[in-house]
Amino acid sequence: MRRFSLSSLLTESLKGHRGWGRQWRDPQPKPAYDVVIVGGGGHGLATAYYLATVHGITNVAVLEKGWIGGGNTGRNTTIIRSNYLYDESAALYEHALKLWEGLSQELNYNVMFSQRGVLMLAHNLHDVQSFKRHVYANRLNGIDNEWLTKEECKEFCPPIDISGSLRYPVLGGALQRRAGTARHDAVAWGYARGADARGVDIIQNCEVKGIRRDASGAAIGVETTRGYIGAKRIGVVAAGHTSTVMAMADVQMPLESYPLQALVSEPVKPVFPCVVMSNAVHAYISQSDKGELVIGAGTDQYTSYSQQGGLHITTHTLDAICEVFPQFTRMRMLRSWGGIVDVTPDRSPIIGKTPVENLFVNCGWGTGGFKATPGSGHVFAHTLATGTPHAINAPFTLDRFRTGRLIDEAAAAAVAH
Amino acid sequence: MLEALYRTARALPLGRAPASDPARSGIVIQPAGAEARFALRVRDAGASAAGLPLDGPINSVRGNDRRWIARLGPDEWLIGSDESEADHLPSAIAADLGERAHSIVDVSHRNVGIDVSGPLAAVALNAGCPLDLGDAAFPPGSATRTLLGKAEIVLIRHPGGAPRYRVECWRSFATYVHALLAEAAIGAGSTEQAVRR
Amino acid sequence: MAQPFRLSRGGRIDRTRPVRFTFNGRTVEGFHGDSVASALLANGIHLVGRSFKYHRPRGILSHGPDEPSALLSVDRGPGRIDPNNRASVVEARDGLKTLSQNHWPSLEHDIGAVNDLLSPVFVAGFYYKTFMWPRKFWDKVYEPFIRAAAGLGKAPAVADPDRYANRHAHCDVLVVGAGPAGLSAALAAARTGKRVILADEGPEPGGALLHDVTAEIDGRPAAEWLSATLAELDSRENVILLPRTTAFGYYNHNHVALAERVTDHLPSPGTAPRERLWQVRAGEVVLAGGSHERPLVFADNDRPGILLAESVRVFVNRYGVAPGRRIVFATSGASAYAAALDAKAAGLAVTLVDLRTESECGPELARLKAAGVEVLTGHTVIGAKGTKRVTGLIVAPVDRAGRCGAHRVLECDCVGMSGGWTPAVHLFSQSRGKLAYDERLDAFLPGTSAQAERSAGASKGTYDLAACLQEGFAAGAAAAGSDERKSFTASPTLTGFKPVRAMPTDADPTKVRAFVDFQNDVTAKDIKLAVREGFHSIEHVKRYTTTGMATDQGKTSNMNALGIVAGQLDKTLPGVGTTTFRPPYTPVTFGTLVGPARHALFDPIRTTPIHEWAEEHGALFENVALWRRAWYFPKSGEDLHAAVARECEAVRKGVGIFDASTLGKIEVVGPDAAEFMNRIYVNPWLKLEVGRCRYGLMLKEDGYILDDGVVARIAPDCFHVTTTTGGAPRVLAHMEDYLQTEWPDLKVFLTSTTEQWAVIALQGPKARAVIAPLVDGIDLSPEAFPHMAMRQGTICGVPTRLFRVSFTGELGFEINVPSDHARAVWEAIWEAGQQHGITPYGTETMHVLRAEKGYIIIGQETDGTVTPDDVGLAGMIAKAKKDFVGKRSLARPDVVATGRKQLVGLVTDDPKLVLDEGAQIVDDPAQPIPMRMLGHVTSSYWSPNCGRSIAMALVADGRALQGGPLHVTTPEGFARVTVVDPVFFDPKGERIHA
Amino acid sequence: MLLIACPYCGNRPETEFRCGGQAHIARPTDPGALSDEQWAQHLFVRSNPRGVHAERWNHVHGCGRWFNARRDTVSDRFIETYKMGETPKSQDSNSTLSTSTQAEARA
Repeated sequence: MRRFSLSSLLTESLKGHRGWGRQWRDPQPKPAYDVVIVGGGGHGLATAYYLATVHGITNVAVLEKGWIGGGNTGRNTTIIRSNYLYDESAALYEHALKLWEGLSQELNYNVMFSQRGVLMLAHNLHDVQSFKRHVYANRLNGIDNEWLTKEECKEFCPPIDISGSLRYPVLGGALQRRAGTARHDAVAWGYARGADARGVDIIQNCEVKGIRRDASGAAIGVETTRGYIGAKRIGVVAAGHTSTVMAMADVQMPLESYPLQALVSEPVKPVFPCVVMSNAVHAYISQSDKGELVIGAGTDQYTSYSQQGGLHITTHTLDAICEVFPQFTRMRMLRSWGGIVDVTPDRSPIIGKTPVENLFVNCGWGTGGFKATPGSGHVFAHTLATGTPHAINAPFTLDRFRTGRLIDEAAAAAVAH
Repeated sequence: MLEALYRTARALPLGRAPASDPARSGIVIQPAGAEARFALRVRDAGASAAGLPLDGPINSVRGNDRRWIARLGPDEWLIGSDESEADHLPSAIAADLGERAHSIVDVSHRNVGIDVSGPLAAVALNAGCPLDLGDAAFPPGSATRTLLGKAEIVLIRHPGGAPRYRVECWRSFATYVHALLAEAAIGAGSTEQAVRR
Repeated sequence: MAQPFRLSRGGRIDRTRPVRFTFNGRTVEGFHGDSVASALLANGIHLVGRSFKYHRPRGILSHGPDEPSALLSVDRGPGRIDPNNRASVVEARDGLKTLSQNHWPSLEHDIGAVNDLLSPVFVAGFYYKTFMWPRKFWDKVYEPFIRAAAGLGKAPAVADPDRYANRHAHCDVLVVGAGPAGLSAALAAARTGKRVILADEGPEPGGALLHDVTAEIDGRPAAEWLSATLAELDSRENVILLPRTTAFGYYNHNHVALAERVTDHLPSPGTAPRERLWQVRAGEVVLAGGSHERPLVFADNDRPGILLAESVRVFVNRYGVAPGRRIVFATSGASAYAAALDAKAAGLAVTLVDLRTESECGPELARLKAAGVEVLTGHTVIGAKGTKRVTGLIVAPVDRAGRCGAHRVLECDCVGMSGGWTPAVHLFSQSRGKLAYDERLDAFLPGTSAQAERSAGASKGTYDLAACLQEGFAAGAAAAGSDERKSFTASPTLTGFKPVRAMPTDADPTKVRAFVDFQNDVTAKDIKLAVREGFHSIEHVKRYTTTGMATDQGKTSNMNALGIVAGQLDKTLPGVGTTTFRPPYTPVTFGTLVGPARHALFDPIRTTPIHEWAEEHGALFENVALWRRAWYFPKSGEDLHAAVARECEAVRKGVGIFDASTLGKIEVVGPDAAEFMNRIYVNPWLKLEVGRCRYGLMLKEDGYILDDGVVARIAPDCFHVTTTTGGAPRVLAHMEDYLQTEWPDLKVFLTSTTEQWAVIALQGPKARAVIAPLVDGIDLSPEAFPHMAMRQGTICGVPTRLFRVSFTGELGFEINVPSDHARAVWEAIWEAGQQHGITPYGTETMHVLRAEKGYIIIGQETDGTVTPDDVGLAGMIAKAKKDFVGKRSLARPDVVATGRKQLVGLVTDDPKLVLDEGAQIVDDPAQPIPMRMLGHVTSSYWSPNCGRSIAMALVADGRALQGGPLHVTTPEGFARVTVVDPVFFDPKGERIHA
Repeated sequence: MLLIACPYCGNRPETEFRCGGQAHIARPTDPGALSDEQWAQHLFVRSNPRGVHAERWNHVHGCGRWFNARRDTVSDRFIETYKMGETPKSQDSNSTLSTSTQAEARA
């Protein structure tokens, strides 16, 4: 792997950049691998990377039906934070956040992780209580998260209107300073390059059409559009398509796939210093390095594989943004798009074994998977390598829906009086 | 004194505001006065009760301004009447329905009416209502529950040639619905100017 | 001299109506009908901006919405400043202030242009390879620098005074684009009598007919056909013609979004909305959005003065403006010849360079030569001269192998380039139609439709005028359900081009900076680098190089980029793929999308009939769901704490009045009502007597508490159900769902009566005394009207459902009266209560009083993960019932396991310390982080009646910890608390039965 | 915004409706008799097909009725809507991938 650095960049700039090789190979699939990962998004590529780097397992293929990073990895609003309420979630996302903090150096690929802070605005007394509950829980879990008065919110993020004239006035907010954003595509590419350099085959335009099982029922390989590929272990990391892939092994999942839309504005000079999330009005916003305001909200209400949702979702999202930031009505929406997010009944992921021997799954990240990418890959690699879950993903079993041990962050923030 | 108060002094949320044409575009918005209304639910309703037809198609209204019945669903009607009928109407309906399981609930104070009329009335309504209000899809005599912006309403198009609509919403949404209609009237007026250049 | 580049005649501008606006402070004069771009060009202004990355000088490339370079901030007055407007689509009008962007200190002298010198380093994706050391520098140094350099204009800083409108519309046929094909389609559809909407993005319908001044249709000038057609459309009641209206989004089921610009072009907007969103549901859609011209890719093709060839033609013919006096057209196709002919006819010096050989050309060659224009066929463009304005074009003959001959510099002040045409298939693609590559036209065309639409004209690759008219007519007729066809005769259009990805050159390829994406500064070299680095999918190339990601979304660049990638990979274009087009077609203001939904119209503000009274009596309010509720009633000088302490004491000692109208209410009626209640709630209902109340608890099917509330039995077949304020819609939906889908056999009907009944809660030992004189027909004595009973009678002559219930632990009544009488009754009670010291109280006091009694609040003690047993309410569950919603889930292993969090009371060692709600609880505050958390504080108040702070909490196995110490987080550290029973006041509950 | 044919009211915009997820999951008559596994299956496991999906919709801001629909989750095209208790007329199997386009359906 040609190392990236300022000096290599300068050297190449004198030679017309002719010396840069491929960032990852385009190999033909081998007949069999130790581990086959289905899905070439950030989570799948990270899994492969950590299989190679942490566990020394390099006879690995990542199968991607399109182009790597083309699913939710390249379609999200890139928010990264770890200030979750429950111990289980907090441990998982904090694990990821710690990995994010060194990721550019680890991968030798600038993923532009920007710790500009995520500020969650409280618009009613219930929000205040809920956010303080988070702040205290995070403190005892060693995760930074602090309560800001509305004046402090304004100081941290000057575009916020705290005048009290809003439909839902800002009462304060919870700020995680270590949280922020990253360049989503670079995460996929960086992991791909790192994994590839260690021998992992990244195979694009290769769609899995079936899962082959032996007489005992154990999974032994996958049928693909590029032929049969044997595997000692298979990890399904297919996000919105997980139900479809798992159905190939006759496993029905507690998942539903919904369209999730996001949009960006035209680029403008720096105007928005951090990430702001607002549950009460339901929208979130940040500004990319390029200058675009990046805006997202909730899913459409019906399941769909179309990567397209309704205009009313977009208009309601912008209603909310312009209510909190009335100066943005003259900004223009430049681009909108949709992803397909797989949602579990408790909106927390499933990471671990399945009823089928040798078949493992990492799914159900819903609307919040990007932030977990390094942590998710890291613990899933452990699970695939050892056959048992890492302590961090142990609670995120499929079995919890039977026992009732749900991890429901959203319910914990439920609004009602 | 108190008895008198009950009969005469319903404090309506929009007051007894006069008709207004905020954009001077021919769209007249007028909060309705105090009326009686009943939510009627009954399965296999039969042809009529208390003289009110129950066999009209779903999403239609029958009657006149003083007494109307809108079929909102297969087993659901919204009945409007002059306040003077409020006391005897439910019992008259119940008597006619006899043994059939039903529910008549007084919602006179839950609902607020706003009348919208004028040549561009439908244009104003379409600022918030996503339905096709054209003559073919929503002819005079139509009635349905729908949305106006972020509020649920019942929209009734009175029989007759001139475009006259009744918007019924819940009491606490009345301010919003009225304000949205006023805003819409301003926008609707300019539409036609733009179209006609 | 004003407007030195204005031609002496021609154009559709109104020379009798001059307009004046400013550009960077300099007054620019134009005419009514000018765009800002045409007016600038009329004044010889070509340098209008700096590029995104390299800060290169940029001019006007295009006349339309595909303009990537000429982006201006436009100032229409206070609060009406916005960035990134395309000069080509902003209509010139008096008083406008326009400013160029992305430079410092000035457009002419921009320090940022140093980036251009560093361009050998700043190649595609360079930032992924560096800025990583030292690690801390990213946030503090590199990223702020990158951000400051990026971005284009400045975001508006103050709230926008303009209003925006929304309109839902329905039609049988929506026609997008009012060029020849669209007009013809609208005409055909309109004549069937169907409802037609015709939308066009320009200020004037006509499309190419507005500048094709020599064309004839059916033997008369095209302009005549245009005005006749418009007159006919205008005269038809069934047609809505929308100029200045861009169809920007094609959504599911023929839901098409249009953005209409209503007032920006007017001198004064008045009260009319600035823009309007049209949400059109169309039976059929005809897409006739035309096509976009491709630039040629050669060194320094981005210099100001280099325009698209057709744009030169538009400026000359439609605006009467000469973009230069000596114009070189560079092309690989026929259409530029028409531009050259028109420029020549306008008296300008013209030369044309064609990459094609003589034999590859059509009749255009002879026509242009006959007009006396020098034509260099078989020539490539090596590069451009000039920096802030093109001064010459370097051309050379090129042979079939791509070898270049001797260079020749063609001096000029303007270049019109044409690399062929790309149909605007954006909306078709958004509709999820599948594109098909047409090799003959070198374009992706609409292929398989996914929705009820059809394309016509240039957007379908049909460029000939007569063919466009015919195709449009047929499409419009077919969309309207007619099979009528019409044939047109028209002057033939010069069409056909030879696809060229990058112009052949003999220069060192590492030195050539030939731009593909003008705004994002992506060169052919960048694209090749991306391909070398393994980015082979066009989506990867886009993301790595940012080509096609600028504000023009690749309208001018996509095909060139795709072609270069295909060339590098030796693949066909479809082999590389095309990108999926997403809304919007062109950028749309947030305001358009928001429409009127701002301020009070953002979300309805729901208020009760008592709201104005509360306002008049000084209440402060809190938002609860959509409601605004009185929070507390401070007297002068009181803060929240003092007011609530006073209100709390008043209720316990005398009487308090509280507006509980927001409670949800549902009338449950029918012979099976009791059975239905039995299935929905955990409690038993069959034996509840008429006139009695019961506190009910309902679960979701997963076993967690959904809602609670007091229910009264009005009649054997009628229940008056109450819900929480926020839970009302949820509970009604929950009940309806089960009723309709699981138990359709039950004869039960549900009606929301939340707003029929206003609820006046009168609480405190003197409550009975206050209402006694006002109530008729109800025996208020404790014997006749015990706690948890309901009676019907009148109060102040108003019919009431009078509940004897209490959420305070005191003697209390909840007086349900019809809403329109509520204020009068409230005021009568207020008057009658004066002698008893009646005190109004708000939600905060309500919370404190119920907490003193250990009553839970849904959403505060519960959070969607709490079972009845968790909050100590397992006793409410009817043991005899075999089933109710949620029952089965209560038997799941982890729901019956030990260690669940249970509701307890907490008292702090320091009685004055009020814990934070949400504070976490541990047994050992000295343990290392991460600590084992046992639970959290759900409610916490200063209790004036207990004379100390009190708190409720959910604590793991908390009921077993009674009397034991625990530690609770505080902003500074921890506070020691003791676990107690959560009933802090009147534990025996005697007062409630008074 | 989808256009949904309510079996009672005809074509109406999506905003008037609430989607209720997968259809034809009858509540067990005796939940107490089910194992934890079976109960979890009933509560949580969903087919989530890529293709034709039977789902519940409620015309909440219209006639208030719940009904069923068959919709292709790839094209979002509705194949059929039908009242509660009725059986669908369309016979495509649940696993069928995409169906004809709206344009073809119209032809």
